[in-house]
Amino acid sequence: MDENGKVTGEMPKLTNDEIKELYKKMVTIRVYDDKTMKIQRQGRVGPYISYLGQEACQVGIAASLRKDDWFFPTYRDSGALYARGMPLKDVLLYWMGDARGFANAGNNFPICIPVGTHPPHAAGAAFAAKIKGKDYVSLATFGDGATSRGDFYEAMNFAGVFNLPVIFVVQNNQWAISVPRSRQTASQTIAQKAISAGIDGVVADGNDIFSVIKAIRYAADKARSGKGATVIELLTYRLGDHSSADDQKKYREQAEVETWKKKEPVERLKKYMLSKGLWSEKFEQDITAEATQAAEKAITDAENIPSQKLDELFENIFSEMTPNLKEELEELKEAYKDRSTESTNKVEKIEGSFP
Amino acid sequence: MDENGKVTGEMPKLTNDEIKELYKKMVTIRVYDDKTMKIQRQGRVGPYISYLGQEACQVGIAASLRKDDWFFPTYRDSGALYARGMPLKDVLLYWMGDARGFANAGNNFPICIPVGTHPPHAAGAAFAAKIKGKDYVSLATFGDGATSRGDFYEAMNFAGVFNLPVIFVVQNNQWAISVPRSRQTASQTIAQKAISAGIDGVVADGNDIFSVIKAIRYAADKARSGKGATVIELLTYRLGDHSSADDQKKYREQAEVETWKKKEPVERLKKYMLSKGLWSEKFEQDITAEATQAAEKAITDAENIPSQKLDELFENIFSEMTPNLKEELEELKEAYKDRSTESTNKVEKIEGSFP
Amino acid sequence: MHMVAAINSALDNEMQRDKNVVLLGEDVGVNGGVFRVTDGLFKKYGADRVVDTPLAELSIVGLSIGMAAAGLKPVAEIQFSGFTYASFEQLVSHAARIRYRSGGKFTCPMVLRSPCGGGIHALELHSESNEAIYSHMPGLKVVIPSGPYEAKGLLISAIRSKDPVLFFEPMKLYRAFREEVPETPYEIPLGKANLGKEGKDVTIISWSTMYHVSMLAAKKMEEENGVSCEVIDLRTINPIDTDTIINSVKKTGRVVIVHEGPRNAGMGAEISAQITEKAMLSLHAPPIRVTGYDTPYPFYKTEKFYLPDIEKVIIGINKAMNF
Amino acid sequence: MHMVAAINSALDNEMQRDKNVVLLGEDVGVNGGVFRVTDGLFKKYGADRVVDTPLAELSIVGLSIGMAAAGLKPVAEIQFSGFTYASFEQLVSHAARIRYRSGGKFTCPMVLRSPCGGGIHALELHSESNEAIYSHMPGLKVVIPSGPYEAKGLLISAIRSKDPVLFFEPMKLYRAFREEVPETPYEIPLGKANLGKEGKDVTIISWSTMYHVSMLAAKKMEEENGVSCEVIDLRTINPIDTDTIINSVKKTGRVVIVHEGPRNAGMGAEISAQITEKAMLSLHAPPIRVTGYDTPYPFYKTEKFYLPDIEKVIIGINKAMNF
Ligand SMILES: Cc1ncc(C[n+]2csc(CCOP(=O)(O)OP(=O)(O)O)c2C)c(N)n1
Ligand SMILES: Cc1ncc(C[n+]2csc(CCOP(=O)(O)OP(=O)(O)O)c2C)c(N)n1
Ligand SMILES: [Mg+2]
Ligand SMILES: [Mg+2]
Repeated sequence: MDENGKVTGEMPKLTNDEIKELYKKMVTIRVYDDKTMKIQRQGRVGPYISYLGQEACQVGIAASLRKDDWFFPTYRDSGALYARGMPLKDVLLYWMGDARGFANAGNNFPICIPVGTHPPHAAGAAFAAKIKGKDYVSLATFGDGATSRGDFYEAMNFAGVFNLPVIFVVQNNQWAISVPRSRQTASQTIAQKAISAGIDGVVADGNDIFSVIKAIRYAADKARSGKGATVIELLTYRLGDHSSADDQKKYREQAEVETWKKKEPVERLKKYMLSKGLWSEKFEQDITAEATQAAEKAITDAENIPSQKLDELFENIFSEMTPNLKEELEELKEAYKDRSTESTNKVEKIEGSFP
Repeated sequence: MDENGKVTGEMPKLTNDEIKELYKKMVTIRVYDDKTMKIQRQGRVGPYISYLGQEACQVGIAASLRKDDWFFPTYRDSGALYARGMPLKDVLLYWMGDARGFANAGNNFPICIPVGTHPPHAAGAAFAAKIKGKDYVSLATFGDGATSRGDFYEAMNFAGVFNLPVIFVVQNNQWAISVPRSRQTASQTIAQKAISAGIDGVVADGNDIFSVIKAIRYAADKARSGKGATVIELLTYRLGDHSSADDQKKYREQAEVETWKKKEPVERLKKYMLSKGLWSEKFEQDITAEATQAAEKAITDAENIPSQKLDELFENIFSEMTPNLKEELEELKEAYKDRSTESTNKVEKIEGSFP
Repeated sequence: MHMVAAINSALDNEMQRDKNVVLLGEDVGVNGGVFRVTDGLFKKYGADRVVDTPLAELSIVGLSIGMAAAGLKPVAEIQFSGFTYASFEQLVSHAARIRYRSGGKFTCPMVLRSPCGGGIHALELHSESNEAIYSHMPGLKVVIPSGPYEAKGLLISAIRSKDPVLFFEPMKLYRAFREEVPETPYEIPLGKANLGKEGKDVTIISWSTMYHVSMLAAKKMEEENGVSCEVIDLRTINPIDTDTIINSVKKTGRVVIVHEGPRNAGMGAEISAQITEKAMLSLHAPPIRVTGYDTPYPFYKTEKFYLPDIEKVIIGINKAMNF
Repeated sequence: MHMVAAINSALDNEMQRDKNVVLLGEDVGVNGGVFRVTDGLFKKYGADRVVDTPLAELSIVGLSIGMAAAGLKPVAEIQFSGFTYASFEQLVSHAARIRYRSGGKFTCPMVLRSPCGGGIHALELHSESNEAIYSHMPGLKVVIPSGPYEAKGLLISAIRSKDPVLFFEPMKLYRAFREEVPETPYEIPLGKANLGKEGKDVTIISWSTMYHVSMLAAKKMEEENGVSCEVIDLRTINPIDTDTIINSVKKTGRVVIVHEGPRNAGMGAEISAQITEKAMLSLHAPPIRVTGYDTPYPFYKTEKFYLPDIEKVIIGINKAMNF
């Protein structure tokens, strides 16, 4: 699909309803992202990381996996988590600094914060599938920056040696905070890094959901049929700041941003659908309204969940609380005997540190 | 050069005297290795790691570098250190558990013990050359096993991005202790891993010293002229046990060892020289005798160096002894007030641990 | 059996019992481990359950985390504890936290086995005692047995535990002596110290190889000086068995702590601090630390100076007695 | 200046003075660092001396080691101290040991700067206080300033030091307050604590953000309860300034140690152990530890429970006073 939504290659097998559903998901997660950014600016969410411009990656990945497949996301993949079925409320909890966000996450691992450290986990879950004779696949997604970390190469290498049913998806959004792709590696493509592990590397247009789906389906089918691992490089672009603490104007030309805006994935799919008679104002309004309503409810729900007691600080560290933790809990209770022992769901404003 | 010493490709520029000198070095380091193995078995050296079968790599690398180039060796590169001009006595000190072995090592970094952790150091020294405008190159050597470590990929990637004058030499001796090359990575060659960093990868016959020298010279010239980094895979074979604590019969077919014995590098160069009239019994006897004599003297010297005082335990930790170290030193002196405060140069026999 | 055989027996028992138990590491398969700890298991359980990995410690742990989350019980081996540093981030940022950060949904029931400790004239980084750093980083259990019988029972408990456990094996003890060890499985609970020897005058707290050094020093002090020493083998380094320690100290009023790792912010400091906090009024002398020094573990020519030995422990006991 | 400006000024001074000083790290160049600590330096000194690196902490340290050995003075930045774990092996197996293992021939005069500490509602792993593990592993100096003036003087000393120095910068203090800071270079020696406030009844030992919490608690106790508190800012965590601590404790006889990092085998344990060893007879109460708990640094909704605060320090002081 080119910038105008015109199909240029072979289409993946998708019914019209499925295409509409994909579009709906992309619009929905964009609404979610937008809402979260808004309440972040109001101080109702802490640091947040938007995936604006990467919706085709997010939805395309999720739509190409089975529910029992394992997904290992980064901080930039909230959209994929929604598309995988995780409620906005739960993901919001994570961004609200609440450790309960992933307590019912299905086979979605909690967001990986240290960049690039989770490809080995995905390989491990894939190894488990192989040893247990299950046919799920395991997929980790991460950015172009993450591909400079040794963990990534090691995980690819293990995947190659053990022929693991794992997919490494690089969302190459051209920037790692202020470091451009050209400075991240001298390799021509990121996909070619797969050669170092003797596995397949594929480049796809990450702003074209059909291209994304084709690539992931290819890799998932391959993995499921025992033919091993794939690296998929999705070419995309981060349209917003790196995070709510970043200012992208400091390090990149705005002209570049403008160029990429023209290639952005939601508009592109819309153009395609328009050309096929699958899109209407009414459809757009309906799905936007539905998403907005759902978002508002989820935000309210997240903000109104029961607070956390101070005890919870010591839970889920080990399977049972150890003696020193019990002692520390008693100490903490004493320190809070005249104060509220519950967390608030308000994010207190903290001055300073970030510029 | 094939197994029979017949030249098959283009020769590197070498005079007959230079070729004889190379041969002499190879024989000499083989004598050194052999002597060290012998005294190791007599309990006069601790764990030792032989390079038997890899002499062409060892000498070829050293012979292609300048003295002011930086060399980052592993535990298997004692031979290269000798060929770089480090006295056997000093290297023996290292294997005798004496921290003074590298105190006068020129630009030879101490042997790297944690496998594969030193490619970044070589890249760093190369970065220093670049920043300071010097024209030395930096060369790290390591085994096939080391190429599975993230450090290696990261170092290659930095070398690519910053176009560093560094050479990564993989002595692919087919085994990492008991793990065969085929199990180490699914990539067809190790050299192709360089593609992941957008740098050059080269494969050479590591048992043919001419092939080694051509490869290293190519990479060194390239690096010195600002054209960046190279990965060189030298195909070779470890003929002996992994270390003095290993038993290679446990994990590999002896037929394989026999096949490789036929390709071993010293004999091969001898055959070449014979065909060119550069070798004679007398020459062989002379250089062997010279090496044997030198080895015996070096061993005596190493065994007779002044012992270490207990103070030395606390020296060279920081540029100045910190208060807690001073205190600990006093404590130690008290504990040794009725005992000898000097190390012995005998290796006490320790029972047990290793099988 | 010696300790190598006891550990092998524990692995064998558990692999038999639970088909999710999978071993992985460098040279653990065909070669049976460089110390032969996994000897015979590759043949018995096959390449899918005794996995020879590429040389990459980060990933040995990293994959184990994914395997554990997905329902296996990985028992990973890092060839020497000095090479666990490569997997430090995986251990402390992931293995130790996944239960907390997923609100209890994902767990990491893995065991990391690794030979530790000095005294065998090994190369650099082959003699590390780094239990303190892993005990300081929350979320990891740390165990070090001091003999074959203990090793088997503790390892079986570690494998059955739902938490990530670092199981360090003192190399010097691998073949140092034999004990009666049942072929059948049994558990020794984690978190409980062993009272190796009762005594009245002074408590010596130690573990690993140093437990044996402490026992020898204790016997000598008893025979030659009539000082009655109580000797505790800590066995689990995190969480420590504070009750056993405090009970003993309340009785003796004097303490010597003996360990191989560096002193500064080591486990000896923690034990000393806890004793003062909980039993200061029982103390007749400050807790004395006899430990490795704040230097890298030295080259082997000087390792005898570095390691606590009977003489140093006796000096420590005398300091405690004559304060 | 606030602390960000003071650190920037130290870097600027030293880069001016010594052309071998080179900065490297993620986003330190064009972006001036995610906290803007290196703002303007890229423009002033160019891409060869302010190096934006690929995203790889292991190599940021690994290359620095090679650069330092080859005569440069690398000042590396790791974006948050929770990401130094990726470079743990490079730090402890190489940076910390190269001087020893080369008999003094090669050295590693590098500085690793990294923001540390909590209290700013950050994401996971962005609030770590891990000074204890780096102090336990021999061969690294560890410094944490508590204010702008200190930060500049200590950083200049760190850069001029011949040893590897980990320089942790408490994020919460980056822009929390300003101090008079000279534009010109000056040194504050490593290894010397700062007596922040004299007092007679109890010694409070702390550093980083907790120094300020301790000062507030001290003032409150003095005003409301007439307890005279002496407050020490440790500043250098390895090696610690034992003399200053012991002198103070001999005077007051009571101690509270306050730090953010986890308690178990933390620096508080070390300080407590040393105090008991060296001044037990002066003690009227056991040294009290007020610290972070032995849990991962929590998600931010509950971080207020985790962190030592004025109330907790006061409880600690009262424990020491009323023992
Ligand atoms: C190990 C580690 N180092 C640094 C950071 C700080 N950091 C967060 S995101 C980021 C850039 C990541 O870039 P990329 O991998 O391309 O992913 P993107 O954010 O562009 O999606 C950095 C440096 C981190 N979270 N983890
Ligand atoms: C990080 C690390 N892991 C494990 C070891 C133990 N070990 C020493 S050599 C070796 C095999 C290395 O194989 P390779 O890199 O091929 O080099 P070779 O020994 O064959 O020359 C292993 C596993 C080590 N020294 N360092
Ligand atoms: Mg990116
Ligand atoms: Mg090899």
